[in-house]
Amino acid sequence: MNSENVKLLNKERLDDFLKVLFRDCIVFGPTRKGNMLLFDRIESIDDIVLGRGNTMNSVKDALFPQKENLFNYRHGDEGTEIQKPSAEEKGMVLFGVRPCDAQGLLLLDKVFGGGQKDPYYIDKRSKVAIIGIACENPDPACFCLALGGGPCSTKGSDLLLIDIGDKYLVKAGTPKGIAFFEEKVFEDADDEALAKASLVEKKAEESMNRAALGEAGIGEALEKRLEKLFDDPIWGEVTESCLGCGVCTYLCPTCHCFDILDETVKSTGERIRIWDSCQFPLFTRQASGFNPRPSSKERFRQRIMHKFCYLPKNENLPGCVGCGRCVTKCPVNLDIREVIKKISLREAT
Amino acid sequence: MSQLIHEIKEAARDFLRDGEDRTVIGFEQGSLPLQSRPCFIRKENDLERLVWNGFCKNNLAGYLPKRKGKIAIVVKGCDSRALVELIKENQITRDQLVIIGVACNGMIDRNKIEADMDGESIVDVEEGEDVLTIKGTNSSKVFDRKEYLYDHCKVCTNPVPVIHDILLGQRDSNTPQAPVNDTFSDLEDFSALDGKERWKYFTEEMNKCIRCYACRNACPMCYCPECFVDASRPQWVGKSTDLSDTMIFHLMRAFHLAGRCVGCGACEQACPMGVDIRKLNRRLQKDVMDLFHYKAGCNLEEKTPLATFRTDDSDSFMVEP
Amino acid sequence: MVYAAEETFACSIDSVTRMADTIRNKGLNRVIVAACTPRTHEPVFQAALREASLNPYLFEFANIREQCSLVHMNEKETATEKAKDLLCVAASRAALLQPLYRISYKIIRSALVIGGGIAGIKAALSLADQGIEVNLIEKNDTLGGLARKIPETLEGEDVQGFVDALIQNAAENSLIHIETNAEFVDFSGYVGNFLSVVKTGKEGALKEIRHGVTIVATGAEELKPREYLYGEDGRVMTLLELDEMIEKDNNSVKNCDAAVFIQCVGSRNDERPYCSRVCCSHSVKNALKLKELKPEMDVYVLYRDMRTYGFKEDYYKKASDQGVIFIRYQPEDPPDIHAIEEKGKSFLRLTATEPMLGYRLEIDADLVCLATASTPPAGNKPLSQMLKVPLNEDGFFMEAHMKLRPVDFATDGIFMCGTAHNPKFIDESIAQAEAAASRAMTILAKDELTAGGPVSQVTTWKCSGCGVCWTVCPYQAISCGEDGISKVNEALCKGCGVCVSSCRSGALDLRGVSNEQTWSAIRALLG
Amino acid sequence: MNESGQWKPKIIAFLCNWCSYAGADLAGTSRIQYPPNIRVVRVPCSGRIDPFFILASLQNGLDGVLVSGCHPGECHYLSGNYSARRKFALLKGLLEYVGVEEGRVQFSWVSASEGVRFAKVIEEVTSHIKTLGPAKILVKNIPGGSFDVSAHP
Repeated sequence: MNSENVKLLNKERLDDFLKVLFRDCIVFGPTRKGNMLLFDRIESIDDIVLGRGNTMNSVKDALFPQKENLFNYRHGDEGTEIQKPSAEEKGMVLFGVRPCDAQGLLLLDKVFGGGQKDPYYIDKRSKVAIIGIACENPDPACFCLALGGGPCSTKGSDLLLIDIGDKYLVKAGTPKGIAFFEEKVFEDADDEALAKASLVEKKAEESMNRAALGEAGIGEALEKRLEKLFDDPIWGEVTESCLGCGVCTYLCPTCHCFDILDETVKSTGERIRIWDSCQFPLFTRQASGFNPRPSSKERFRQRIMHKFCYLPKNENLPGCVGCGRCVTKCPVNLDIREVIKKISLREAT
Repeated sequence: MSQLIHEIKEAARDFLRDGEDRTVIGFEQGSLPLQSRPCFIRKENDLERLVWNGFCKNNLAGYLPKRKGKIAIVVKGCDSRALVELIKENQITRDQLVIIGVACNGMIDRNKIEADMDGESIVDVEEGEDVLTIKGTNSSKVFDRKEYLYDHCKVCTNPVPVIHDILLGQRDSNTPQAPVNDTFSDLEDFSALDGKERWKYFTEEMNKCIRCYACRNACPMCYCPECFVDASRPQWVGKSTDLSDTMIFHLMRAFHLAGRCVGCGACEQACPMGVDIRKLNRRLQKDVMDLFHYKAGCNLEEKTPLATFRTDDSDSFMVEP
Repeated sequence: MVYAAEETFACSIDSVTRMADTIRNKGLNRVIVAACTPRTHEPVFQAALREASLNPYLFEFANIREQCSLVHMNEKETATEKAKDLLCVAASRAALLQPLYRISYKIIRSALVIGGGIAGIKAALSLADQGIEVNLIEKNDTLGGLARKIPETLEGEDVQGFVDALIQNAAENSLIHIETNAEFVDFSGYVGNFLSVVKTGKEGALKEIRHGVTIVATGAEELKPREYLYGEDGRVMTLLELDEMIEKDNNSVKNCDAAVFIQCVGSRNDERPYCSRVCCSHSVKNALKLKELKPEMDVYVLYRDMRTYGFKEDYYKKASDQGVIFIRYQPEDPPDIHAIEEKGKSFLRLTATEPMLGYRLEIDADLVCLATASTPPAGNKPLSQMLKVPLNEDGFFMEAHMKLRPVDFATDGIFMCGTAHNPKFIDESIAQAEAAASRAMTILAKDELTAGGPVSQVTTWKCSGCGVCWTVCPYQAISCGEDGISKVNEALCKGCGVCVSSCRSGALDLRGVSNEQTWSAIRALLG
Repeated sequence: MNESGQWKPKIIAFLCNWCSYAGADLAGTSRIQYPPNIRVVRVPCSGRIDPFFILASLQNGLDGVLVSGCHPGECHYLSGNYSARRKFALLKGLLEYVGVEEGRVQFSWVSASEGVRFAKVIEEVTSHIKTLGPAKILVKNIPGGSFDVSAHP
């Protein structure tokens, strides 16, 4: 392992490092709101909460907020005036990001920064640094391994902190990450530390629950199978208990559908972008009143198809990172892992 | 417990054997500890999936509106009250239903338990009469069952189903068999606060809301073909997470449930953000009781209060110059 | 906004004509007038729209006189701000106005009268005299109702002769079709177009009757009491039974030495809180009859309050002049009655406390007459459910408004008269029958009625069939249609909009005062 | 606000056509003076008032809401006001419960013959809302609504 992209951070120096971040940047990270652990903007170091599992919401909220002002407008006698929101000058740090969430950003990058460039996302993305933290004890709902990630994966992170006791082993995943090593809070990593780190990784991976997914893999095979199963009765079977709410999509680190609307007061107003969900009937209802996805069956199928068939095809990344939020938070525990399992066991009819 | 599960399975079996086009709606073990979930059974050999435990929280009545065919449904006290209202509102007919009532000892609030696990994730649970033994990744803890019930279970006044074809489960002598009136003592402290403080509270709560509509979709009484919040021309409520819009969504939803809310807590269970939605419904339940002497879901004859009136209803809230 | 003009007297004929011309010439399709109140002047300006062959519902009124200039005389600036706002509201509503159309439909120029007592027959005759075909249905095998049991009125008019004449006229009138032994089994339709099904005759053949109006005249009955040995002792009878006795064998009456009337039997108590109105006069009438047959007979009336209305008071006086003794009793201390055998004599002993003196009185009588309550027939309840019209707490039919609509029901085209409404004297029943007939004529005089316009409408796919609108509608204008979805009967809907505000799923809306119009009216007041 | 920058409450009044609106007309023809802060919206019956009308009024920043109908037993539509009264009682309670100031939303019965009473009601409601100050609770603030005019001459 090449020493210039691996360092050590003594836990006593963590605050010094954070001070630096707070000095130069707007910091987002895991923090308590009531009895809830949220990933949100943080004003002071003391508000950061580590080692309490993953946050209720995903980190996408920081770069792709649920409600975003695109511009204000006014219809006057000389046509319409536009007022753009003033862009944030300061840099941004997302601290304490779980590897799964970090990996999720890679997909958002493709969606908002690929063929179609979204200025609002790109602007924030260009200013943001992702500092991840490894999962020492994953939740029973986690399945990141099945999606090419892992409790200590650096995918999508500029820096990744791995807790090895009194120190963090800090891996840099990108040049942006390496740049942080300029700060004198870091020390060089020794082999012992590296060994400890890989042990943490091993332990974490072993502790992961593989039962729910079983042998089912996520990849080309699933992609092909899904194409065949589009009209299969399985969709009706697996969605019978679905309530049709937006929990799964709104908490998902990769779901990125949105709606754009104007809110007007007399001749002035604002144009906003808000999250939308493929699970809502309005998502596809047409002006005529006709809805090509009239029920949960079609909507849920779209969600699965999009994640494991269309996105892999178009962006060659799945729309899932195995964070398990949709599994734990679904009001009826409709488990995406079990659905994938059922599909992979299903003989195409 | 196992005896009870057996009885539920037998009741369901008899029902399935009775004829064609029949569905049993009950609970099965979920994919995670502390989770049971709805299941739909049509074949006798699937009956083994049926479970009954302290995590059968969902209100299965929500699956009934406009459903065809014969249905056997497993209900707790609160679920049965929802059935009563749904039958009154023509969403399902009594003769479609075989109601397997289970006297309920309250359902356990997963979030409360998780909050007290110090971030340790839960791998297994053992449910006793009065205690729960929760195994975490590297330790195990014992919880007092009563302490960790859902708030709405703690104030439940009739855990025994009000209508049923079969009634199962132990009822410890002090659980009332028939509906009794609610004291709403849980509202006293909050109502005592002054308006500004109450507004502050609701502001904080509603700011958590992400407008995923899990509350609405989990609610057995929210069966409108189109919810007002999805309507256009006029679009009464904005769709963003703007505080005012969110507040009005919840206010209006609560109002639409006035005299209909059976207090099953499905909304709060479904909410991923832990918004205290019931605070609104509880108040309306109280007012409906105080003003119109009506408790939702208690009998099939009484008209729901906003579908009727009395000429001597109170005027006291009106301006008298 | 393509055209604005100022008029000094906007409602004057020439300016209205000018308005019509402008609408035509400029091809206007929405019109707003900012002036006085729509309550008086909307029709005037709507006429201008009609004149210009523009749908009259495309009109909006801003009331800046009664509700602005006249009430804020000394606040020019703020009053002007307000006037502007009121215009904004009008404009925002106008933009969303839709043309509304009233559909007209033929009415069936015939009536159904339910009940063949005096009120029913009288109403039938009155309608027939005006050329209306009438179906008169009676549940018993003869017409005449309760009046058949009343020989004459207090004033001494011959009731039987009168009823015979009525029945004969009805029977001879070619426009009146009488059905006796008839049972009312089904009812549907709306004003001008009802359909009733009646089971007729002994064999109970079903007969369909189509009619434009319905008159309820089901009458009342005399209560057969449980108290005072009634039914146990032959000497205890009701007023009507005494009438009959006096008519048929006055010898047994003449044999009596003492008779006692007890008032308010079964009335003005918890079970029947109402006063039966006629019984005081009836008792006085019979008391006088007894005195006439046998002046030396002791006649007593035990009463709570003597209510001999108006000039009937004269007969009360006459009775006391003739020695009829009126003794008051308190409801909490009613008279006792015992059948007594003494020294080979058998009589009824009544004991009562005279409240003013506090004395306990004993009266030995050979005849006791109970002035019992008039009660609604048991048939009222099922009938009211079939017709969907209300009964009051006492079980009599309830009018739409005691003062403003005394013989109407809330439901258009259904009227009532006689003792079906509450206990009355014959003359009152007759007056009410004539009233009901003339109210019915206000509909039957027309060839067609119009319906629709500003009424409720259902967006079927939004309706969940929860039924809240079926119950809140004051006119039963909304009912359960195919596959459980609500449907509005435009002929019955009055456009109050109660159903709209009660509909959670937004399936109902009110034409002319739509949700969207109100929403934009509110928005117009912004800023 | 008016030119002088001094706050004047704006109160929306939903009046039923047959009683309260007529009462308002009578107040007018009898030249009874009352505060000019109300903006009348005519509805057929107090029973037509959907709770949304009231919430929308508050959300759109109106300082007060008055709903007025026929006295009990005098409803032109027989029972419209009875059905309405139940809705109002619950809604008023709910709004005050979440923190909407008492008196921000008010209800009254005014008949066609009560011009004086109508004026009194308006007096009372207006003066009460003046003491409450401008509405804030439930008001929706749209940034575009406060479009920075100075920045864009």
